[in-house]
Amino acid sequence: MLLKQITEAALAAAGGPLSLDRLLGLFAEDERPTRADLLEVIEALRLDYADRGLEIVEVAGGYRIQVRARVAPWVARLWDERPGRYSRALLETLALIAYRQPITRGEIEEVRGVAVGTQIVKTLSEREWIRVVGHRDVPGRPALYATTRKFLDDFGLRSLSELPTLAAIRDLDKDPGPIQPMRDVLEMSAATEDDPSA
Amino acid sequence: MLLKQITEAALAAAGGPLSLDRLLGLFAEDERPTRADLLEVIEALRLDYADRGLEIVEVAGGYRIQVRARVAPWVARLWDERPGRYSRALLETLALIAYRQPITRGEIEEVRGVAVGTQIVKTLSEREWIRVVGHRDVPGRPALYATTRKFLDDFGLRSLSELPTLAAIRDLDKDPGPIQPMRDVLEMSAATEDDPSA
Amino acid sequence: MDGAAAVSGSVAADQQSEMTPTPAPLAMVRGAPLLNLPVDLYIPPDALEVFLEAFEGPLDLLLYLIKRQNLDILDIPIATITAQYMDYVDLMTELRLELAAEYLLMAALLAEIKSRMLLPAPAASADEEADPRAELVRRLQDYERFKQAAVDLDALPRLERDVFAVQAQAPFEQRRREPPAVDLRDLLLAMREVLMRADLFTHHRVEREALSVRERMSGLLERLRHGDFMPFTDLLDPTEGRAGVVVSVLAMLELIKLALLDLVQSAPFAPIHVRLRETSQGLHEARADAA
Repeated sequence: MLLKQITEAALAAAGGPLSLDRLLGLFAEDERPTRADLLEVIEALRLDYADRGLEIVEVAGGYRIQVRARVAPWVARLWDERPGRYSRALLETLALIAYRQPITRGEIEEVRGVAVGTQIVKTLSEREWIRVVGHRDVPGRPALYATTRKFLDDFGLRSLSELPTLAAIRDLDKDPGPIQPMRDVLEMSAATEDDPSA
Repeated sequence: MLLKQITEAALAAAGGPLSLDRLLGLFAEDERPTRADLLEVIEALRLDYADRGLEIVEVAGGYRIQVRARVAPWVARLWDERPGRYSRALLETLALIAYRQPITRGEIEEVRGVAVGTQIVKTLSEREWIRVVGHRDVPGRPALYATTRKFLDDFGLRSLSELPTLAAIRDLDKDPGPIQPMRDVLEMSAATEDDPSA
Repeated sequence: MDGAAAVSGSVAADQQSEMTPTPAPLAMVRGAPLLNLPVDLYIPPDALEVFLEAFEGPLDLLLYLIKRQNLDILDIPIATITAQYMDYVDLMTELRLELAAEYLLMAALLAEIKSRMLLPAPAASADEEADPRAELVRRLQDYERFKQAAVDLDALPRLERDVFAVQAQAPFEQRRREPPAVDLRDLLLAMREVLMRADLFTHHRVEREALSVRERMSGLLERLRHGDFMPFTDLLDPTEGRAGVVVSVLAMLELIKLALLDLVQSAPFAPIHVRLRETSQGLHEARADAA
């Protein structure tokens, strides 16, 4: 009979604890084991698992298979290793601050065409890549953002003038190649306003 | 050494296939096993699993522990909702993308003789089975679609070369001779190699 | 002969069954076998509606007609198939089923092939490619193999339908969260994204302002009404951006095509000048033309 195999597979695939009733519910009436049979099978499985990296434990919701504490430190690295990624919205915001600084949040939103979340500004500030350098003298006195020294360090730039020209960016494609650095940061604003190369 | 326990626990907890590299990454440098050791351990686990409700399989994304087909019908009852069936139109579109990638929507329509609904492309993209890998350099720059590694994983394939063989085309001017496998399947491998997904 | 007779041991039983043959299903409609599809088109309309929805297009319908009659795809009796196909198309129309244009296109193609088949074959031509059916046969076969590939694909064990991945409870130790790494290229690609989208926005605004070529043509005619030469560049307004300039140039090209403008350049790379063509038949008519 497949009782043991079914029980193990169900516990392993459920993604959460399974009660005895739910396990019993997997079987058609004429093949359904008794509770005693099922408990016996779970006990047998528990013994099978004694030397393994997994264990079967009873929790409030029923039985579940979980990673044994002994190996947890290694397994936990599965999630450490997965490098998070910043959202496109965050990168675009950072890029606009880098190229158009000092810039207000409203101006960023105007170019991006969508609102810039508070969280993005907060994350960028916490990472110490941007900071407030002043306030625009208009109603509401919005903060003006600029990039920091740490931004340059983290991106391997000696100065903002090493950022590529916007024209060069437009020609970027996926394969990494040499990027032509900007000669002069001042040229940037002109290039953005009315880029003739586009 | 806990190598076997860690490997099993990691495969069980990952919730998806794990590559050898990802498994090796769980170990600090001074304790890291060789690839050969790791492969040996996986093989040993595979044997351990022989009589159980679970099995270790290799798919495109690496190794995965899954419910054995023999007991899957019972385990499937854990979920009330049966996964919906896909329409023929969707499956034919997916088949064309799988066998003829990279391919444009227009090219799919040419073979199928009817328009491909936007919803189909959307569903396949949301399922992460297909993705845009570029644009054909013709007027309108139509998107080129290809299948993803998740497509292979979800269909239990290690590579596109494991897809069922396409039927051959018989020529009008030749006697219907022995059926020869088409080149299509062989040509595809190049398209998958550089899959940067996940 | 009947294949079953050769396999079966009981001849009597087979003859019995030949008297009342069980029809093989003609097609599967939503999982149920469709047994009766009269060749003479006597079909209960409701059934037909369901039936027709099961087709994935004209190629699918044609394949069905061919398979149903056990015809060799390499030797389609084109006249017969065309007639049958047209009957179905007529029925679809009659039932007011939404008939995709593709079906009509195929009808036209079939008719064309049929008429070409009627032409006498060129004498002593061994050119098989000349078979008017060749292209259609190729398309039918190509479609057929992907139709099959779709079935095969669907038959593969699929995650979450047939295959269930194990998901053991993970250790809920504090997971270290390294801040994501970003390199300069990511940043630049993001900037490129912004720029490209900004281009799109500009384009949108242009559309909303209805910077149509027609309108611009009128404007240009207005400005050139005095009949004198004007420098080409004076007619372009850089403040309108790329889209505005493009519209102006398109408008000029359109006017030149309509023989309303003259373009003059005295030497290579010299400034280009534009003026109304003197021989044009008067502004009034010209505008009517352009509109």
